[in-house]
Amino acid sequence: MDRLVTVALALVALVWVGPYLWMVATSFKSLDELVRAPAWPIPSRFRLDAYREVFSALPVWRYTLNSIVMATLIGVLQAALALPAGYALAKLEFTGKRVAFVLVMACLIIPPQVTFVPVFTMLGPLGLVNTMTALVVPFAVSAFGTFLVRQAMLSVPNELIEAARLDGAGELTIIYRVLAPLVRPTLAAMFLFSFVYHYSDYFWPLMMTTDDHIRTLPVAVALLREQGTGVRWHIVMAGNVVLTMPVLVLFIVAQRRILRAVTARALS
Amino acid sequence: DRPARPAGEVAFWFSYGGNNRKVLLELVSRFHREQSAVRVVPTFQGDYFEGLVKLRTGLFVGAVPTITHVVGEVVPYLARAGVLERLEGVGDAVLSDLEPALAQFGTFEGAEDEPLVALPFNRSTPIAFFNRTIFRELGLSPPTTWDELRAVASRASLVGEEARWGFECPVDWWFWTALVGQAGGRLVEDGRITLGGEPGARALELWQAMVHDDRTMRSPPGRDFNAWEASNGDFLAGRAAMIWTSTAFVRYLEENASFPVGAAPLPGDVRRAVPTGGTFFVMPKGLPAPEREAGLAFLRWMMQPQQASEWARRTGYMPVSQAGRRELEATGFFREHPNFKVAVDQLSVAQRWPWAPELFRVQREAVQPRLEAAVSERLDVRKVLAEARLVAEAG
Amino acid sequence: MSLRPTRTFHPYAMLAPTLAVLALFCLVPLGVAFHKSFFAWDLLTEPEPVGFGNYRALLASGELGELIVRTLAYSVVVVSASLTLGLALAVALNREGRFYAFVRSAVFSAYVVSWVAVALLWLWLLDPQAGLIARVSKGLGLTPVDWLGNPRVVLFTLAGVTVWKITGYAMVIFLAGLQDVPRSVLEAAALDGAGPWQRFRYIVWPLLRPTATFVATTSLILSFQAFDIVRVMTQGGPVRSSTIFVYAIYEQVFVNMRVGRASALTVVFFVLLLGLTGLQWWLWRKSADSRVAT
Amino acid sequence: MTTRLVLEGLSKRFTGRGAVHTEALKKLDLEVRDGELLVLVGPSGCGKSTVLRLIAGLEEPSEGRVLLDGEDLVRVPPQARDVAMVFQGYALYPHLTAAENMAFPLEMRGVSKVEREQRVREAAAIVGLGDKLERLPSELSGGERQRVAMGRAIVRRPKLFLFDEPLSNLDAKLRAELRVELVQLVRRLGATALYVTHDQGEAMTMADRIAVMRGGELMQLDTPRTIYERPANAFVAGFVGTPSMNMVSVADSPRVAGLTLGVRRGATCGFRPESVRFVKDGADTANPTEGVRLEGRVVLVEPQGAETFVHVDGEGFVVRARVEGFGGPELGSRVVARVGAAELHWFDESGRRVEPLA
Amino acid sequence: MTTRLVLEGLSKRFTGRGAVHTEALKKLDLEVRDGELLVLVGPSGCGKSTVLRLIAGLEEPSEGRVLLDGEDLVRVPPQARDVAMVFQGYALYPHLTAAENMAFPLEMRGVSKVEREQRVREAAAIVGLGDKLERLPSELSGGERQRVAMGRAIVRRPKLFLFDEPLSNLDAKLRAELRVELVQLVRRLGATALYVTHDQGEAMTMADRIAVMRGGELMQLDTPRTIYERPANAFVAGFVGTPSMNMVSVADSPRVAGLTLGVRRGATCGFRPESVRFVKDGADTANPTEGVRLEGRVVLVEPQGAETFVHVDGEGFVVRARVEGFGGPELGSRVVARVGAAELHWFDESGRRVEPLA
Ligand SMILES: Nc1ncnc2c1ncn2[C@@H]1O[C@H](COP(=O)(O)OP(=O)(O)OP(=O)(O)O)[C@@H](O)[C@H]1O
Ligand SMILES: Nc1ncnc2c1ncn2[C@@H]1O[C@H](COP(=O)(O)OP(=O)(O)OP(=O)(O)O)[C@@H](O)[C@H]1O
Ligand SMILES: [Mg+2]
Ligand SMILES: [Mg+2]
Repeated sequence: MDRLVTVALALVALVWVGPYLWMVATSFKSLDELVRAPAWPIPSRFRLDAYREVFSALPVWRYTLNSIVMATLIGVLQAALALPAGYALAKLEFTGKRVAFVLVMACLIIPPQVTFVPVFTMLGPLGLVNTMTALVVPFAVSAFGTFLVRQAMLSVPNELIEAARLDGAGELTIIYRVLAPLVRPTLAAMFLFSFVYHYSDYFWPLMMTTDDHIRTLPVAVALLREQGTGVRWHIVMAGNVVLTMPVLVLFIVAQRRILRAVTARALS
Repeated sequence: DRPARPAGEVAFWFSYGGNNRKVLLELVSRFHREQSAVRVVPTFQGDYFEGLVKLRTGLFVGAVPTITHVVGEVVPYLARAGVLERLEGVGDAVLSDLEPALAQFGTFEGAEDEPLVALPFNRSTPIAFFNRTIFRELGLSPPTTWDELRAVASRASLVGEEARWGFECPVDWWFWTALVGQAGGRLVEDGRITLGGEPGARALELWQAMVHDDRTMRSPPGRDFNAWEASNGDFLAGRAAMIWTSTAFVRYLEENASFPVGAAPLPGDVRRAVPTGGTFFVMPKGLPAPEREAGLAFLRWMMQPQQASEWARRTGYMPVSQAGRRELEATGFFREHPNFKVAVDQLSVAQRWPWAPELFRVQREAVQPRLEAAVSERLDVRKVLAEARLVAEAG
Repeated sequence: MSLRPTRTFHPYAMLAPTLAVLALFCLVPLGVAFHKSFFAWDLLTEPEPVGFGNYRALLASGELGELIVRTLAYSVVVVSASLTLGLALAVALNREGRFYAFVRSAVFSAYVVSWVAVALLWLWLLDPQAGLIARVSKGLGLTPVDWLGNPRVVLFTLAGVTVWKITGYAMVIFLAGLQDVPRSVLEAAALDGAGPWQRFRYIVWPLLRPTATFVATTSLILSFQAFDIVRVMTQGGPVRSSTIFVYAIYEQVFVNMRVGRASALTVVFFVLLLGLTGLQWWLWRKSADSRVAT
Repeated sequence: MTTRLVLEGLSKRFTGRGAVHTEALKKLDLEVRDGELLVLVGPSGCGKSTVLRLIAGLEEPSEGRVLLDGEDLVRVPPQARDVAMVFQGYALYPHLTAAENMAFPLEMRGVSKVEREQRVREAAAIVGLGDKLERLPSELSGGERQRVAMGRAIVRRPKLFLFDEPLSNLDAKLRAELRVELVQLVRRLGATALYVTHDQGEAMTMADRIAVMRGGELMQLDTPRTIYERPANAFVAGFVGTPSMNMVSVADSPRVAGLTLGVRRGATCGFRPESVRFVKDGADTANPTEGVRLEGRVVLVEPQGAETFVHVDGEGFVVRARVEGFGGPELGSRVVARVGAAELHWFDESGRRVEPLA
Repeated sequence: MTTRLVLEGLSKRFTGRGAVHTEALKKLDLEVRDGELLVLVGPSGCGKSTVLRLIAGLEEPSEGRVLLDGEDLVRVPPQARDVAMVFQGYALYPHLTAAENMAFPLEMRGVSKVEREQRVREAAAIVGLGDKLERLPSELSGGERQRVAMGRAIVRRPKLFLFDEPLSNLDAKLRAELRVELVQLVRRLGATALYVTHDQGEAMTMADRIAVMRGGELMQLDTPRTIYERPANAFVAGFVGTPSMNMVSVADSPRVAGLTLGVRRGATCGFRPESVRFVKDGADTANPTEGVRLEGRVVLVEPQGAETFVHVDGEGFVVRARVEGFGGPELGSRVVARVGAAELHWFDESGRRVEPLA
């Protein structure tokens, strides 16, 4: 029985890891090899041509930096804003609390693809297109993150807040110096989800920028696909590897903490 | 208002990846080497659709490029909306040298009274590619009629372990239009959208017959570029003996095939006919005069024979400059690369699109979404087209 | 129990930035969409009022109904499969050991990787001729399925890829939920005569129900918002069989240049999702209320 | 510096769901004298925490005043009240070290870093936490945590200490130890303190004076000894002492099943377990009209070591008796026992104590 | 039906991180007699729970055997052992009502619905839970939860009951009440039971026999009285009784600061608080070579009602004394006290009890 489970789990691991290996293997092949014997996993010869092309075609480092700066800013802002909002929604009594909560939750279900036209028509006249502002500010608040922080705050004992008040702490001090460390696992989970999403977001950065200097890595990797020609899979996969590796490496390095953060009672 | 661009800067939005982008960027650098007054900043804006949305939103908020390129079908639409600048300023020398069938007035029927708003850039027609090895082994030559097409396709098909399609072609509006023309039909007749009438139906029936009766053509594998990629991929892998696709792929297919690639014009039915495709340069209306002039300077340069021929040589698109074409002939490029010449020769039977603002909607909303189902599920083609006509007329 | 704010305005000030951003980038756009849904507009020319024309057109063409059915089908498959699989994996992997940690990370890593990358990867893996899957199934003597070309299959193919991508999420949340099931309760059940399956069936599952509803709600939202995967893998085809909601909205704006119609779709989308999540929330609250700390 | 806290007519109503009012406090008057450790005791929900929270300013009173050294605190925000509170479970900041926890209130009041360190060191020395200052709360034992919480309270040198069941999370042994420490510390500081607990044993051992509350009202305020020996009413009598006082309600007849009462002086008669003395049946020569005589069967014997509790079932009611060491009757045996008249407590119908005639 | 549980040379090693072994149990031999309530007591981590878990089959022993009525249980899975366990915190199924909780073990054993209902009703009557059967555990008080847990255990009519600190989550008052109930219930059922606690007071009052454990080993197994009056070693002596026995280690000299010892009979001398008797200084006429004489200052007085604990600081060490009622010396006064020679416990260097000469 146990052995059966282990075998099944090994298979599961293969189903999840296999595609990555495949992606990496493909990126080392030649197109010719791909077209003729695509199923053979191991490249006949490890060719770096695809990578050479990727790195020569694109300022990869610059785009990666843009991506990381953007995703980090978004993550930090989301955490910074979710804390007071989550605190108010979880711990304070005031009129309109239910309404506020419902408003936040309603925004949880709206994807950017349906809001971008009005947003663009708002930001455009302000001259904000092509700025970090346009990439970051619309995502400065995460409805989901606010919800998670609220849930985490619910389990913080009121006494702690009262103790801090008696100790002379103001509300902002309480939020950022007392409560933030307490809900750190939730913040970490929230940051992770947000970072990963925005780091790899293609749509919004493409739509909100018309200038290369502010572009992000996924937009750049899209360049590797050919509009109106054939797809050269080895190059696309090399681009994919370049796009994916930073997050995967980050994840592998920090996976213990990340998994713990995510599993640390994300919900009430 | 949008911040003024630095003097002499031309913002150029494009939608290419891969090799085309490389060639384009190299052309731009050469432009910069040859002069210093105008500086072109080329920026990728996503695929054609995304690029077009960005142009539209850009127009809405007043953040537009100097130049962008758009697919042919939307030119009449944009022109009618009054958002495009006239481009006569590139000069008569350039205009008179343009390949007539590829320029705005040769591409669109009924555009003669309209202002000139589009200059051709990467223009193409569909052509046939065949696997010379297979054709030689089987003693086949490229078909010139629909009957020959079916015969060749069935000869070249293999079933069983090493299955091979005799013929493959994206079930796409573009190729359907080619078939309609070959069957003697026109999309718009006397200002009414007919979608070809009976010839339109026959075009679809040809595909249906090849897919379902002959089983020599692969059933449509997916929409848009997936279908295109699939047929290219099958061809390169030897799983399709002959495909129809754009001339733009000449270089890609030649370079990546492990067999000699042959190209041939499309066959005819009651007549020979092909549509043209690809994109045009356009310029938004209302730019400051210096920027407009700078943009025109770049366009003028791009239309010159040398650039036109280089672009054609390195990609497979057709040279838009007559002098450029003559240069390719003169230098023996076409002799060495006969496949590149097929499309150019085929221009003699190229059909003009109607100058109809609703053209792209007819394509995208009315026809295109119905083609695949009609073929793969063998629907009653007349009913399908009647339905499409209704949608097209509803607007 | 809630605390009294030290100043009455405090909670409002704390919520102000959040609500302002949400209002500006979510509620106002929704309002604009609602307004524009009564116009024909291509972003180029003046919007033209058409009353309920957009809605009528969507209904008349049968498009709306098909969209809803397709989107629901996709979501149901995605939510139920990722939930089941995530739960099974969580239960199987809820123990110490390098091997288990490895499998956990492997499964979760897919959630970390970008949608575009995943879509491209699977597009390649699922290629009917050249793809790994086709080769393997051929090798096993099975008839290869045209995963992305067959209109009857493609939606489920996309759902399958989505499941591959998000099961890690469900698994991780379930792992968190499992940690909240006290070990002593399971031991008590063992002593009470319950075998492993019975322990799961009668103890673990009922206790995980609120977690499951949470996962279901969030995955439902996630699956309703699926976009990149459609855009990259199928563009909604073949024969529109994989055109689901957000992609349809995108298509109206980007391909058909019909912002008004896209807005009408947006409104329907919002109402539909609001209804569905509202329903799930309600179920969650119900099950959460009946759940108790031991 | 002397500190004197006075509560005057303090009331607190909470409005709950559906506008249901809870009267948590009803016109409470109370005085805590300078340097006194006053323990507030009562069953759960009787309003003890509410008293502390009103004093700390965490809630606003519905009526009444809180006077600290004569100053009315009602308009003063919690931060500005010179009052420190130690919470149940201590409410330490889990991410800060012991030293940082203690420095926090000083930091919030803008005390300089140098002075902060100095005062934290002093406080640490007082509570005896020398070498553990760099540990996080999670790395400290229950007792050490309590010391940190105390340290955080005393570092501010407040006028008044408030304790809300600081020991109730701990196990019995640790609790007994820590309450000793706490009392000694409070005494050493000469501090004025109000200590809340629902454990009457804790109240007895720690308090200078005990205030027993019920349902938002003060039942009795006096020294532990008086509270124990002369409870003001049946509630206090039953609440204080463990095992609690035996209570027999004497409806009309002076004889209740196995119980014979002498002179009847109220509606309810109470006597403490230690007042019950077992007698050899034959040797029971005392005057039956004096005190209580009781016959029954031993149903439970609970040896504690130094003492044993014997439960005697006298037909329908059970009396708890206390004997020294392991002595006392056997389980199951029939016994006769006596309680002297002087050791009886009498209460009238409303539960009020009936004082013996002079 | 008689039940007899025998543990033979039971050992258990846990492998922790980095292959560090914990020897939780070391060759433990133990017998629980039919109908006996044996209480296992010892400090935290001494292996008490491990014993129960081995008996229940939740862990496998590293060595040794568990014999229930002569049958070796080692290969029998927990589901199949005829043993019921009540956990600390009860481990009730939070999503099932009281009735469903009690019916669960029957359902798992395929008992028919009709019979289930019948037996649950019986069990509910025994534990006294009549009208609360439809409530969820969260809607029950601590005491009621304990009754449900008991009901769930007895409904199966198991051979053996195991209790793992079932009362340790409750507050003192409720605990005292519930342990009475629990003992009476176990007696009424005539059940054989093994009860684990770390509270020696609980052990004393509940046990037929007490097994005191430390570090995985059995220290003493005997009746409460013997354990209290003749502890087998210094550990048991210190562990049992509250406040615990005063222990004075007499290195070489018979005089330790304020303490004067008579005849020295071991390395450590212990005496219980109740053995300490205060004497008027002048009136101290007893032979100084007998027992212990002690001088010091009263540093703490803890009145409990019926008794008072007095802490006397005799220069460097503190002795706890117990006096009846509120009597005894005042806080801060200097006192002299005596302990009779017969009341002294002596232990040798290894802590073993030194029996007085006959
Ligand atoms: N914020 C509040 N809203 C509504 N009712 C409250 C609130 N705080 C306390 N109460 C009610 O007031 C009464 C007294 O509560 P309080 O917390 O003072 O009791 P307590 O004596 O401290 O009890 P415990 O020993 O359980 O801590 C209770 O009935 C309680 O339910
Ligand atoms: N699963 C385990 N893995 C490793 N060590 C364990 C495990 N279970 C118990 N131990 C160790 O075995 C020893 C005995 O543990 P056990 O739980 O039996 O103690 P206990 O007497 O019940 O303590 P407590 O009163 O705290 O419940 C402890 O040192 C404990 O750390
Ligand atoms: Mg309280
Ligand atoms: Mg234990």
